[in-house]
Amino acid sequence: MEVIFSVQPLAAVLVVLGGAFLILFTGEHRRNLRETWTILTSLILFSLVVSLTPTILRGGLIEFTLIQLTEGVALQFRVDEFGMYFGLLASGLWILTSFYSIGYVRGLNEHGQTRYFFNFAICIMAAIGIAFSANLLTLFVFYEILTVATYPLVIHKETSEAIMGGRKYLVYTLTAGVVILFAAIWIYSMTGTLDFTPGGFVKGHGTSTTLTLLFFLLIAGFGVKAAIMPLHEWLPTAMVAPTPVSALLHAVAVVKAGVFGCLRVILYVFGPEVLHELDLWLILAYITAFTVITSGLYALAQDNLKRRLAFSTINNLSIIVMGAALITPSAVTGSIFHIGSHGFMKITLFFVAGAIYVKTHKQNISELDGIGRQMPITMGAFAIAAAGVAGTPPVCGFISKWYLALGCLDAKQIVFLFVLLTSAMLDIAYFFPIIFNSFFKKPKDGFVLHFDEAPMMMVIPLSLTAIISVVLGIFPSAIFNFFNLASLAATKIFGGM
Amino acid sequence: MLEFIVGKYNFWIYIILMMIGFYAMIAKNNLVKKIIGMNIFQTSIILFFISIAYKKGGTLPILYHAHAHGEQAYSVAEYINPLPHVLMLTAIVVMVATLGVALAIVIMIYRKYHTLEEDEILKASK
Amino acid sequence: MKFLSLVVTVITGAFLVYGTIDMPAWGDADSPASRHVSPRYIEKTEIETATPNIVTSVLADYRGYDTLGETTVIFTAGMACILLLRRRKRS
Amino acid sequence: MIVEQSPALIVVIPLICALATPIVGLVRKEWCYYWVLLSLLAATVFSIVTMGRVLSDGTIRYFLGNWDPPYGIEYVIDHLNAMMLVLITGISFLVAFHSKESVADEMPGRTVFFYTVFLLQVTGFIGIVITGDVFNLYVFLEIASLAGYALVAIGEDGAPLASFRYIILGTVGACFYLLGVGYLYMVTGSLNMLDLAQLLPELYHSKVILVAFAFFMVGVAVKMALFPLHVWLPDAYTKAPSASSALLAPLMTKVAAYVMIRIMFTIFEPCFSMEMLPVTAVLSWAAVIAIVAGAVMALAQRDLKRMLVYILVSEVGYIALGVGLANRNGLTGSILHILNDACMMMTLFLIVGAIVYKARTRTIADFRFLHRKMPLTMGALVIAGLSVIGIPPTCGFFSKWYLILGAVDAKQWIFAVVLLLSSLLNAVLFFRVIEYAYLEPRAEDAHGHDDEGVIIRMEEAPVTMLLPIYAGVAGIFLFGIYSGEIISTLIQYAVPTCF
Repeated sequence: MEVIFSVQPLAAVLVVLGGAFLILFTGEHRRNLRETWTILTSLILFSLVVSLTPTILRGGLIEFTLIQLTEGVALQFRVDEFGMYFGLLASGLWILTSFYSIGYVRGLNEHGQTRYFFNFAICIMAAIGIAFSANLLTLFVFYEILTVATYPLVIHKETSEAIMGGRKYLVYTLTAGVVILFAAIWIYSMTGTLDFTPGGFVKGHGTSTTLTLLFFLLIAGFGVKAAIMPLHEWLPTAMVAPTPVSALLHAVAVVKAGVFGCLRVILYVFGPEVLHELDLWLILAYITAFTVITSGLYALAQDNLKRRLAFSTINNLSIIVMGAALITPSAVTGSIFHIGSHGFMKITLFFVAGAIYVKTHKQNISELDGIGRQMPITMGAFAIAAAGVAGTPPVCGFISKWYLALGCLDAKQIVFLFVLLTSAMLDIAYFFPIIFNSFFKKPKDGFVLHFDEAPMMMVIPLSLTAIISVVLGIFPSAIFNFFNLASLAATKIFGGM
Repeated sequence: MLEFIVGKYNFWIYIILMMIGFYAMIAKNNLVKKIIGMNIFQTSIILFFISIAYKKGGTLPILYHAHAHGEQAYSVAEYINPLPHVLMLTAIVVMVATLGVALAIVIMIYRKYHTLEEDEILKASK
Repeated sequence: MKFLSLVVTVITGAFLVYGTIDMPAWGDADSPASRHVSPRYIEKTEIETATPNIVTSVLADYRGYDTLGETTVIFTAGMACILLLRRRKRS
Repeated sequence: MIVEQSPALIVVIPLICALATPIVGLVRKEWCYYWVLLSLLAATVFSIVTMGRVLSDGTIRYFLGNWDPPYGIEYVIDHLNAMMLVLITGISFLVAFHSKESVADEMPGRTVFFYTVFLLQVTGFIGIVITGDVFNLYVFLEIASLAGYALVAIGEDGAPLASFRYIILGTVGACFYLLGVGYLYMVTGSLNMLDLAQLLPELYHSKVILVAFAFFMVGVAVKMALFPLHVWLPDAYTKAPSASSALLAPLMTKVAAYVMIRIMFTIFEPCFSMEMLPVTAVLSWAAVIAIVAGAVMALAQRDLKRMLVYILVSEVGYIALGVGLANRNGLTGSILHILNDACMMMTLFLIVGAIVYKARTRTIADFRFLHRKMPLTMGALVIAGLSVIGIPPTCGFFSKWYLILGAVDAKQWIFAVVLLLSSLLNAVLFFRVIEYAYLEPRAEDAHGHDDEGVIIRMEEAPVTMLLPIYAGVAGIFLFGIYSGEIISTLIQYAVPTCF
């Protein structure tokens, strides 16, 4: 295997860090300059990340050891297919989110914009760091940075509701961090290494009880951010945050970091063999299947659009983890691909929610009747993305669900196939009314019936993400080889079997 | 047993002194009494060190017939151990210094509260 | 509180008594304390420091650095007293 | 030539400069500040030079007055105290740098003597750390203590009483230490640490040694403020002036912890400390209670400085726990935490000093809008707070990493869980402060604009305060990121080989 030692992964992280501080020091008084930094940084970051792709597609790895932290564990970056995939997703979506954010915060004339953009950049830095981490400790370092940097975003509105949401968020995520730390230290004490290896590295260490305990500690730790039930409580509460934050939280950085962590644990720490040996995969699959169904039902009951989207996110995240837990090549491919496809679709949905809010100050679904006539582009994007989440071809959600379904069959677990189908039904059940009502129902008072869209800064990003979702659905590898990366990662993991 | 008790009687005295001082330091209410306890404590330590130095039949550690230009050999058993004495000279000075600072602080307290009883000071400062 | 202090004191005392059991006999010229380092002071002080008073020679020469510390202690105490007790001049 | 003498110069420079400070003050009061800075800078340079020598040539033994060791006094500088020396001189330099305005503000008319005692305090710390002789250590311990009593007593209203209690307990601690020295001397006849280390193994069964060891430990634990002997600390450090507490809080406890490590692992063999007595168990449990009790007490405080002081009690618990675990990772974590905690505590106390100087309050509830008034200071507070919580890549995380690793290695699950739990408690503590300082609660659905409400002008602390604070912040990150380097170049030599 080709391993290239290059400073690029570190550079990617440092670029964002530098950008963040430029934003901080430029400050409130020179808004345009500050926003320039955001855009510039996101573009540089994206091109840096893209420049790494060819090597990875050739099957190589890119490594950079920053500094030795302790025997056998370094602050080390290693870009593999899976990390590359997540890195591309995060950096790519950041560009769109940046444009959208600028439209959003200016549209609402929010307070504390500098703090907002600064923390946003730090979040992305952390997400990139997480993507490129070579070992559990490095991942944990960035994971905790992410936790802390998200806090100011959650409490951004500084209402008492936001503060409570922030506290809840901190309680959940910091406790999770502590749990991960404990498990990581235990594993290090047992094996003397924390390096991610495709197919796992804990095999042959520790008793089965210890391994089971460690597995669930780690899954519980990462599961908090991935909002696996019953650890999901914080996520709907954190919906008080501004919409681009929710978009970032849900589609890209935070929850995906949790899912990314779960997948790293399942596939790169424990690995298929250990999980099969101890039957852990089945337990995890059942837990996540439970979450899939329950969160779908919860979503039905929500009237607040963002809360409904939040439960839909919980639903999809659990599908991803469930796919990984099935540990068959196609299920893992589908699950990894779903990280990206869900990212694009869900960010579209949140962008739409934000656009509606900026334009009409409406948050509840019951108030949205007829809005499709006022904001056709926005609601059109919403329809595409919602269909995609439900798994309708040709939107990209279909591809991931297809592979996941194949994986269920491979694993000879028909139950999970039914879970997938049920969840798709639920998706339709909670999205379809919105689409239908917004276009065909008679609008209530207060709607302008002619065309009146949200600012272009918001409409363009959300249309773009909707378009990307469709393109990915038709040509899964068209954009930066998303699908190739996912299947390559799966191949490597199962290479040993 | 008796030999044990009689043979180490100065250690017993030191322990008793130490206990008296220690008790006064932590239990007395009056600040000056505490300081007195502190001094008793430190004195007991001096007694202890000096006891270590003692040799039966030994004399003060000052050479007699000195300045014989090094030709004379001195018998170690003749002189008591000088080192603990030196240490205690230093310790006494440290003691005095501590006493000084403690008294200075007591004066500060007195200037402010016009009393030296700890409970009254606590009452006044609340 | 007084009772607690008494208990602490008695425990400390009892511990000290316990330690006394293994102590070398009092006044023993052969005890380790008199054998290891101190003989040199007695035997060599005249040659090495030309001072008949052994305590002086140890204080000021062999362990002179302790004495430097000792004077520093006094200086510290003096400075501390001035710092604490000096009343501000009315100006 | 001068490099040869560098160990002595580290002590002598601050000492001589302390003697000269009143004279400098006679000429010009304002010069004292620069004089102190200059001397501490020189001491820092020499301690770095000394550390360089230790790193290249190994342990330095420096015979004072050229008398060979068991007879005279020697300095022994190995990797552990080379690190401590740099730490002490560096931190005291930064604290002195910070103190310019706050000393003039809090102790008008007393600057000259304050700086004299300040330098003597530093001399005391250096003397304790550098010496290789148990009695000499006592002498310098007393210098440091006396200076400390004075530095505390000049503080606010209740300070003299707090200082008086500190004197009583501190003297008990020092006297216990002295008793320990006496008992060791009685059965070995030596005062030199390395000599003692050779003589003692034959005598481990002796009850005298046992008593000596116990008295050493109790005495040092008082100075270190290890639970339950911490009672003097909260009042004393809260009521001391900002400059004093910023010097004492990071260093006094750490120096005492250093002495404890020396006693347990240099003078006595680790096996004695671990096997002959249940010391390690007692120590770890006391530490665990300290960690929890300190954090819980801190929760109850409304005064930022008092909260920090209780956090200090809890941090001392970490250090003691690492020592008590008595394995390689635990002790590594403990020594690393001496370094990290000194850095964090210095930064935090300097920040309190800056807040007191500018905002005239320490009550957390009064911190509203402080992030607009003093954005840089509050930014530093956030970072230092994150480090105390143990968020990577700040240094607090890495010492916790090793400590928990040590606990897991020792299969002491309770300790590991307590360490983790305490991070959460610390998180509650600091996010509470951050909420007060950063958030401006507003009505539901009100979209705040920047010009809404009170207009707060920026009133940042002076540069002399900000520079040391940010040096501390830099330290927090550097010690964190380079913790692996620090361990492989310094700390691993300080851990006994038998671990």
